[in-house]
Amino acid sequence: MDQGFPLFPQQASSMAPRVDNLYFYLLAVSFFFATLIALSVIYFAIRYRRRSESETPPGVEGSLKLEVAWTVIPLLITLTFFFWGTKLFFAMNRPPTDALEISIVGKQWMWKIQHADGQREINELHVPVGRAVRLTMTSEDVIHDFFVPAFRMKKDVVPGRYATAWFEATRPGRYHVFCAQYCGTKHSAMTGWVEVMDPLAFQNWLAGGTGSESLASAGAKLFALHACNTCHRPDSLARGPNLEGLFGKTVKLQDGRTLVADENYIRESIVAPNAKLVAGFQPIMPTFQGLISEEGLLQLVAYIKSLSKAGPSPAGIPPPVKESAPEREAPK
Amino acid sequence: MADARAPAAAPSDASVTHAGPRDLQHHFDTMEQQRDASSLGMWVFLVTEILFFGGLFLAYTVYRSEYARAFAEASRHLDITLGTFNTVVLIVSSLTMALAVFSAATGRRRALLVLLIATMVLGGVFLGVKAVEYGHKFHDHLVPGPHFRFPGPYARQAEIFYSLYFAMTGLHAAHMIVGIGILTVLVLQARKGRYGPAYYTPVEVSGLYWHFVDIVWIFLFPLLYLIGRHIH
Amino acid sequence: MAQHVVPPKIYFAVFTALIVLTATTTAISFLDLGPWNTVVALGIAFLKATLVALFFMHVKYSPPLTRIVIAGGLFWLAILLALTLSDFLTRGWLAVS
Amino acid sequence: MSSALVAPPESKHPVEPRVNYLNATYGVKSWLLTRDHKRIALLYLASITFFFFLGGLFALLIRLELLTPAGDLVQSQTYNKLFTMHGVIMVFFFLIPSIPAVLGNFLIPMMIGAKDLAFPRLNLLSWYIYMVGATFTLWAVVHGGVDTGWTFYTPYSTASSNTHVIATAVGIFITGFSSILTGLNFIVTIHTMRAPGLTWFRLPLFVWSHYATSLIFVLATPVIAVTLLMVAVERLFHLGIFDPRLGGDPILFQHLFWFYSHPAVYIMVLPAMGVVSELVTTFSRKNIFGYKFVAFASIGIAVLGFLVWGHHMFVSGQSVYAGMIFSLLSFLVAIPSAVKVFNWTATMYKGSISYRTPMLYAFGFIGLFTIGGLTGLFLATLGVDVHVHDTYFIVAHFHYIMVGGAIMGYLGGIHYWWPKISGKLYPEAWARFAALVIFLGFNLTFFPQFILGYLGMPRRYHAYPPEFQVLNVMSTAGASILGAGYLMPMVYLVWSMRYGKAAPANPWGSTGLEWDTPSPPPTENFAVTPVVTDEPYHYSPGEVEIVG
Repeated sequence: MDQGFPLFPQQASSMAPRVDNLYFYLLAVSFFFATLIALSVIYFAIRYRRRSESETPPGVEGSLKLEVAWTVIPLLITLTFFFWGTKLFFAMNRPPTDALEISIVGKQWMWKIQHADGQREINELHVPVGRAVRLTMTSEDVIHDFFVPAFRMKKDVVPGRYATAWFEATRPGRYHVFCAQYCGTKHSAMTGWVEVMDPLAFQNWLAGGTGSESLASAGAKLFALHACNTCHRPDSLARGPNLEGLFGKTVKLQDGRTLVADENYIRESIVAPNAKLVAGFQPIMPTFQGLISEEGLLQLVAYIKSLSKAGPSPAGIPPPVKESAPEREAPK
Repeated sequence: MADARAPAAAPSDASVTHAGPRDLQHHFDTMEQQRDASSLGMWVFLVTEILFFGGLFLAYTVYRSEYARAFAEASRHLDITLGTFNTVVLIVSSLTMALAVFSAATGRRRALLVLLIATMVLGGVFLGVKAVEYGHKFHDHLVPGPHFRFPGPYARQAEIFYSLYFAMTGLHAAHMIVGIGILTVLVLQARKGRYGPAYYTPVEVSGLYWHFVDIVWIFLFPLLYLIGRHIH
Repeated sequence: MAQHVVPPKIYFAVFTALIVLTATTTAISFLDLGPWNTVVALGIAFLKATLVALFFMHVKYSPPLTRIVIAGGLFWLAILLALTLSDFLTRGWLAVS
Repeated sequence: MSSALVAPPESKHPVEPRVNYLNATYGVKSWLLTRDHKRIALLYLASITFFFFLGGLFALLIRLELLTPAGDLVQSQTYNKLFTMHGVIMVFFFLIPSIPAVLGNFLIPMMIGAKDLAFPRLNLLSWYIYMVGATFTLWAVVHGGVDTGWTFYTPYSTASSNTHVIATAVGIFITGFSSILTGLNFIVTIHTMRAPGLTWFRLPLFVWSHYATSLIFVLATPVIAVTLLMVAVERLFHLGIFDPRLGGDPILFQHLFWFYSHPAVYIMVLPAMGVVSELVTTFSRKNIFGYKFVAFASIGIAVLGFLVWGHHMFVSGQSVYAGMIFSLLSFLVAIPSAVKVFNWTATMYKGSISYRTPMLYAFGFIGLFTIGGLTGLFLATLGVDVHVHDTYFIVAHFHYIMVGGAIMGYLGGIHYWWPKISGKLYPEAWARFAALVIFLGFNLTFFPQFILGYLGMPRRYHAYPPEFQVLNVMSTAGASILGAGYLMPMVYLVWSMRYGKAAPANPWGSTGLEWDTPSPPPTENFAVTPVVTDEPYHYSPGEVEIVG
């Protein structure tokens, strides 16, 4: 990867060629207009150069037709940029549903990465090629930004909420990870690598991992440790909303608003329980701000999500992660 | 456009620099042009004040839309009687200020003096009531920071409400203090008979500023004091 | 613009209107009108502000430029509020932000 | 716009030293307490030149550090302070005041036939406020600087940074009022003090662009003032307005910050466009093509400039739908800029184009501003901005607009009105050479950064992967040439004050009202207020030909 100096980034994700095509289209249009203007200025400057000081050229008022033309035409061209760009932007913000779940916690000047099966990595992200990967990211202190140039993927990681990004690697290899939002002294040292591996190699790497328990089961332990089940329980003694099947369900709040329970809602309800009080419940839940680390919150969220995916499985045993055969997909 | 100027043919008084009425500055052609410039200048300044307070109003709007219940809860701890009283005080001060401009325009020098002082006193009363309110907040541990105590579940959001409360009313009070400073200068000049029907632009322009500060309070009062009253 | 001297009786009339409106807005705030509370409170505040501006600040007798300047100021405040709220209010729309 | 007033005979060398604004009074007090808009302009010229070279010094240190992939010239903490101070000083203490406070202050009263601005005392107060704000910021620089970037993003600036954030924030807060006063002064002057007969559509385009800039001064600056106040208060009392741990929202800070900071980039470029409109017409000896369109393009840029700030936040967690709205509006704001460039080009058609130094700067402006503007379209496109946001592509884009555009326009304006300001002619040969060096040095510095940006090199990086080194070395080489290029005008302009040839009243044969006064002009500008009867830029005596 260090051959001489590259002039163009590698295309290592399904999104990369699509972004580059739009980039080349923009380059072409810009090059056309830039040369048009440059040539006409140079031509006029030479053709009408001042030959004598007493020369008085004819006054030219202007022309409405020309003005309308060079207002409407650029507007139409820029609208094409707008629509193509928006189409791409929505594709970037809608991760496929079957994506591999990975959570990342940005902390002043390192990336702490957790796989669904429990593997933990610092500044290293191992992913299988050809499989969509969905990143759920948050920060413990200031705003960071997870940027992988080879995937054309970038997302600010804002403390206090989850940011989501996704990619589908299409070429095995090691690609840079940069922090792209200034975050303090060692901002430029907060870098890392994405290791894209063949599915088989990825399985071996997974198996060879530290073998610690999965995210969801770690969450179940935390759920018990903090005695959440004293209020959140399926039976009649429950004083808090029932969490089974909560993820993805629409929740009706005390002040009449309704919202879809996503990761952000679950995390906020743990950290600031009364910000979005569920209708019909008393605001008695204490805040766990500062009591549970960001990793712990991710584990709890994973546990609560696991409660709704495969129905009421006994706590502690995570449903097997659906392993779709990673056939070689032609990059979209 | 407000550029109704002396007809082009008569630039006579323009060339004569200092002979015009004593208060005409050298670079203006006529008194009317100078007066137009001064009031337009104040109005443009008031637009910057709208945007200046606007930043705080934006923060208030965003957080109120997100933490509606907590804001209502927090605002119930504000003293509505003092708030309403202060609103009335400011409206009366606007009246006295407007009458002061009227007295200056019609040459009633004594009335101008009395009314300017009345406006200052009313401003002082407003600030006094504000000081009392702030005292209550200190006493009730409602000042954001390490000592902030708020009963019930909405402590964090209430602290944001009170940060905005102190920011907005504090900035308003600062503008009130500047207003009283300006009025002091006016009183000193009015005592020397500086203002009369021929020249009272400073009184008028200061009146615009004072009325603007009153308008800001007219919006602050319902937004901060009244939103939590109806929720039991 | 400043040549126009406003008779005091107009000032007193506007003054009474403002006092009445203040009393009304405080009284209404105790009734539970749901979302209408905010609308009414802001509506009254806007009315009071307009009264102060038109009569106390002589906008009624000022050249049109003054009104344009005020309208500009309010419009820019509206830009700040509207476009920022366009972000905050549409955050939850897409399933995942 | 030749006025009914008969201009004094075109004497090459005025015989006896006339009384002008420079020698009317002497002594430090006459300068520090002056109310003459021309002297205040020179006070501003001196102070912003100091800050330009201070900011430039920081830039050179940054480029030196980036010669090598490893961060080995300075520690990372110092590097962070360098780019922060480079940003703060260049943006708030040079680019924003440069053309309006120097050329605008000097020329607007003369261009509209007035004796001075509407509020001379406020104008002097504006300079003092600038200096007080500058003192706060310099105090912060001397005592260890600030390391938050010129953007002061929270919660880093409020909770995490341990540098002099409050002192710098207060410094910028105070300097903001200097801009507000200048903007307010211009708006009132242009509305109420135009000479008889000088209708809005006879105003020079320089005045139109400064009117638009003043609208932005007045409508945007207060918001950054209150935002920095909130940051300072939040940092002092640990409040939670922008700190997520205390319930606040850092994205709200970004909205408030960029509501000012995007229009601020139009504050920097619009006055330069005004200068270029004057240069292109004078040195093509032709009236501007499409006067009304160029005039209203300035107002259009000022107004639309307020609707687009969200394109700085496409990846910041802002909602996707808001991103769409801001992206569409960002394309609209690009159109008036394009209209201006097309009109300048059309003005040269059938002109009599001279290659004097100011015109070289105008050519440079049109070329570089076009590249800057077109790359802006890349950033407004949602799909591409996700990749290039916060990389060197953005650094290159805004330097093409600010350095390629605003500074080229500023230098062109300084050279064009130098005879009027100083009464002396600058050395033409040296000036052209300097313009060429600046143009080459600039492109060598910033064009490689577009390539670096798309490669993915992030902004504000103290150390970078080795494969980016070659492009960075090219950029540093360019920066040293650019630095040398900027020193030259400093030298020969100061030299010309003493040894330059005396300048006639109208060395370029321009039609502006300001050229009807002697060089340098008397304190009162005009003995008799001129009466304007002609259309602007009427270089050709015959009736005007309507094309197409």
